[in-house]
Amino acid sequence: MSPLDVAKLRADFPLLSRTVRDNRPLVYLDSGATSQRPRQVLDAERAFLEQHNAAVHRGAHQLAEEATDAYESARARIAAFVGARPNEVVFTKNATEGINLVAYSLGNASIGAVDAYAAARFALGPDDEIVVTEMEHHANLVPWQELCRRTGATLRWFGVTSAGRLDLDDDPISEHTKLVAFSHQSNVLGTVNPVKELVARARAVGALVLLDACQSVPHSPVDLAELGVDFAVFSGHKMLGPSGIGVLYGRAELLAAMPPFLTGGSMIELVRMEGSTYAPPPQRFEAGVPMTSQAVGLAAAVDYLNSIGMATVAEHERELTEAALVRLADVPGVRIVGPTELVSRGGAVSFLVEGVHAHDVGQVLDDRGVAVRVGHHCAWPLHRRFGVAATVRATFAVYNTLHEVDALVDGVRAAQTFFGVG
Amino acid sequence: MSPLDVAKLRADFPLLSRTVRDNRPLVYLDSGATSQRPRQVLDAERAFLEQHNAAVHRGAHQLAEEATDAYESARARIAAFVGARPNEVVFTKNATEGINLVAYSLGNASIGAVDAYAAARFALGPDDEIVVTEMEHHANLVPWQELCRRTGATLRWFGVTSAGRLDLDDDPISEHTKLVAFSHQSNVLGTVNPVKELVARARAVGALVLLDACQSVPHSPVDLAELGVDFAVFSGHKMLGPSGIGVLYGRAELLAAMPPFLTGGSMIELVRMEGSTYAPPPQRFEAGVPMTSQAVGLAAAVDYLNSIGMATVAEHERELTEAALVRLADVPGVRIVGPTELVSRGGAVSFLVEGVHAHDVGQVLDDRGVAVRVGHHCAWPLHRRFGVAATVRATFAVYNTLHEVDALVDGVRAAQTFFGVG
Amino acid sequence: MRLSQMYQEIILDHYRNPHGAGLREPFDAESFQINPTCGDEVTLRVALKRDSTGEPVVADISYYALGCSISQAATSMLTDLVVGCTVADSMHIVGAFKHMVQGRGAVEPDEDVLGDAVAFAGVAKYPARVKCALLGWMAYQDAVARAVEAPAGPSQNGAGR
Amino acid sequence: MRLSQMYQEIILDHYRNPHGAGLREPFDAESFQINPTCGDEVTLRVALKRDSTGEPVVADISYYALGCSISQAATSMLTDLVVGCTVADSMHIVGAFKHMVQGRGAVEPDEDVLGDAVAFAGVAKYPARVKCALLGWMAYQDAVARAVEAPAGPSQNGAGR
Ligand SMILES: Cc1ncc(COP(=O)(O)O)c(C=O)c1O
Ligand SMILES: Cc1ncc(COP(=O)(O)O)c(C=O)c1O
Repeated sequence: MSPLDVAKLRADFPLLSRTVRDNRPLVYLDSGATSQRPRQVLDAERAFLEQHNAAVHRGAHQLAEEATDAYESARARIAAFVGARPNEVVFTKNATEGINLVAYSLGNASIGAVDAYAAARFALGPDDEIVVTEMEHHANLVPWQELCRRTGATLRWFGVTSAGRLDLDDDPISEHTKLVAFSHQSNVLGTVNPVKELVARARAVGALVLLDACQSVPHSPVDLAELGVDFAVFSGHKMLGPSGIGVLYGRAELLAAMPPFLTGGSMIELVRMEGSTYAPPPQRFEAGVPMTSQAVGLAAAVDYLNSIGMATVAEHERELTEAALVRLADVPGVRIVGPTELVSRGGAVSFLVEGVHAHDVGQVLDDRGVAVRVGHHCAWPLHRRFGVAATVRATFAVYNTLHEVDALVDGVRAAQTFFGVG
Repeated sequence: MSPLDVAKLRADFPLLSRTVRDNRPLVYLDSGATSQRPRQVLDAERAFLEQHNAAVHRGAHQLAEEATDAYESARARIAAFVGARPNEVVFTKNATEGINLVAYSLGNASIGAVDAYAAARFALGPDDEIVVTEMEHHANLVPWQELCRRTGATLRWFGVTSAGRLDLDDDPISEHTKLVAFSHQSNVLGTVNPVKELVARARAVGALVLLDACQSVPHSPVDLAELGVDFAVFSGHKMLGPSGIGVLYGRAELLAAMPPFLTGGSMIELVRMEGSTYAPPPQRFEAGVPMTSQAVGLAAAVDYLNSIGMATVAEHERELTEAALVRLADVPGVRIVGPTELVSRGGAVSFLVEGVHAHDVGQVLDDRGVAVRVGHHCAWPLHRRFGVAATVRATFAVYNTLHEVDALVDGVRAAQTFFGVG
Repeated sequence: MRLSQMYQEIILDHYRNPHGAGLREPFDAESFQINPTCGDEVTLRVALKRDSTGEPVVADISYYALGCSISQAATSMLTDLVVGCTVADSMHIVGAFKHMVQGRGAVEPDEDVLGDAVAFAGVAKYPARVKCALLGWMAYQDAVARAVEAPAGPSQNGAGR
Repeated sequence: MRLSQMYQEIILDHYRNPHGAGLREPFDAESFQINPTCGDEVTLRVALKRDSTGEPVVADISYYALGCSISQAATSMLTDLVVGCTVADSMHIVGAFKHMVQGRGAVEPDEDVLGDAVAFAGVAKYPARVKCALLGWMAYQDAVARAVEAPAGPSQNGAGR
């Protein structure tokens, strides 16, 4: 094992010590859907609420100053965590909102009398194309379908090979491409996509790049500036932080040129009944009273991850993933959907059990206290690509143990026995 | 005083016992911007996170079931609090998002190949008009300006009389009006607008009605079904609940017909690379992992308010407002901006101090531990209407006392003395 | 073991040997239903006839289903229960089945109405599986509604507008 | 009392009798700045000339301001400090002023550069008032930039695109 005292670390997570279903210890292997929070995060949020809570960027009294400081300090720490500058970090309610923000901002540049510069730079029309991949989470697919519907642009996509990799040979990127949006790590296959290669191809045709980093930022060191993407999104609740907060990263120069998305208080410069002008980013994209305590909680999560070290996190999860792949491969009738070797691969392990539907496998696992996800994991086209409706998915976080991997594998065998296919 | 043991109740709010600026007891009169939370709300959220946290509506394991139950139970309790049915409540990140949701949904019905029914019902074009008022918060103004910009529709508005009431005689509602959006209670003037009268006028021309209930739901009993509005919004953080959560109420039949706004996971029915179909409301409007623990916290806030009784809350705040209006009127040089009598009036008390800028008044108050808001309070056109850039605003919540009203009035006198205008 | 409460032997039997599976002609209406969380789907056809009093009666149910043991077995059991019933009686059975599986385990099922389908009472304790149990039943309800309104023609659940 | 640290007598003096107030002609550039949180605004004009060595020098600053004591006094003091300076020197003063008021009270102000404007050191401890102190100074910086780029013509802060 890595130089990580997992037992000690688990003591920080109150939920992990609970039992489920007739007193079975919980084996939580669903962190890819949402992670659990250490008490450090819960405490940080509570301390803020008991001592400094106020509306940020609006008040002139001491509490408002303190709340604003806490909020902006959180922004700075979260930005640093992913190699960004504070003014490149916009807080959203989740990653999904971040992607929609970009999609609607481009859409807004395409309709009505916005300023000519934004229109020239961002407007989409029937000649334009957006490129995604067949392995995207719905969050990074449906907003682009909808943007295409609104602007007349066309959606194209990279296919996925049977090994669970992007088919880079059949490349839909062309001079028509305005934006390339793809996940850093697939939430189903575990595949880590070749960001720099895709950025290079997008750059060659002048297209923007949006990276869905929901499944990478919580699990490995990520430097967005170094990756060279234009936009990236990730969610607090998947990285030991609160729900209700996500991050949109955008290169400063782009955010500065983009029209707003949500409008209202705190994002304005000047408001008249006849029309309004807008504040510089990141405020321009944060309308209304924001998720203040959640930003504080997310910054505490980042501090917590930093105190472990993201390289250590990644190494620990690599060991868990390797164990899961190896031990599941030993079970006859189990088929991994996604890469089976550890090259460019993170810790989402999805699989099928011959003769037992994923829902039924999940039910047997749940009965034994093992929490996994079953279904299409918000990646329905990817499942269709593999000819299945549903898979079983185990996902890991820094608090999981090899013992829990064993519990998973034992549970899968038990499901086979129960359904008489073992 | 009302039959409310305020001292006992204040003990529930940890933040209220802190001191500011050289050990002065905090006098928090900025609840109109954001309220403080009782420990019951903090505890409910923490208990959820320590025991039941999981991604809702996605998992089949026990935690996911419990989390989904907690989330949907929260929805039901919050819906009941405002006279709505659970499927009429959509969770948003704040009230601002709720208004934008409606604006963008109407906008989406206006562009591209949406289904014909939604287009016929909701689409806006150059012949159409949206009506707001001059007293709106930017959150209920700028989204409509932007929607008009995108669709070619025209924005019209009710003016405000010098007494701080809507000028109902100069009525911009006509057969062109598609939507009338207005605040239940002004966050600056305290004015409570005549909802039923405005609903009747809107109905007469077949227009939809959106009510900005941000400043009413936290302070008095509100039954949205009985008011007869089509949409309403309010924010958790203004009603003793968490930040990062707001509510959009929409009549079931309307939500069912409206196109989606944010798209992604959990709001879909069927996803193919070529296009997607959408789930019924409220899921259709809740893309991505939602603000789960925040919904639980908001429901706890609703339970807390119910345990006091909203009529008691309203009566208590009425007494505070009356005291503030009477005692401030006694101070020469103070001018209330807004109604001075208590008829159709809630507890936002904004005022000017002759010869002292609002920022400077606020600074003196802050120095004495009294936290008020200074500026335009996100209602810049309203301030322009009254010919001022900034006012001082005191707002009350159920935990405020008459003693705190005195601290405010004393502070105002001190500001006059300090700046030599007393 | 709690599992055996849910997966009663009769459920596993229907799963392994679904009754009335396959898509047949003629039919009066068809419904396609999906479970958006797991991607399971069913296409179900209903053929009606009139009995001697002129009342509509279920002549046949045929279906093609992709799904877990619960959804497959529930659809299979549906056909056993409602084929041959009057449409009105079948709706009563559907109502009782919905009431039971949505009842959170608090509803005492009526074996006279539900017959073998009382075996699904255990599913009621697993909210995430309730949709599985109902998939075929909702398709049936939808198809009958269509057959009664305007005979023939396929359809899909209409939430997607 | 902390208040008197912020509102030093000299600040109140400038507030009551602002130096150089009013809008005058001729001018080389104008800037309109607002404080979006409180709605305060300033319109500020700058007129430049050349000194004997050909260097640009600030000939006049004129302004119309709506705002609190801090913003009014800061603008007034600005005119005292920079009128007559070379543009280059004035930029040095602006830099030092910004550094001081944004310094959270941790920056020791240089009285040689800032003169009476060191009185604003107390504002640095009130982050919400920093924008007030800077309003006129940002307008000056913007106007000078415009005057140097392309003389004459009003402007507004450009964030609103
Ligand atoms: C009347 C009114 N409407 C809308 C809002 C916006 O609420 P939020 O910032 O929570 O979205 C507020 C509060 O700021 C308000 O007072
Ligand atoms: C790859 C990927 N993208 C996007 C999302 C959406 O994140 P959220 O639901 O927090 O918006 C998820 C998680 O659900 C994800 O795994």
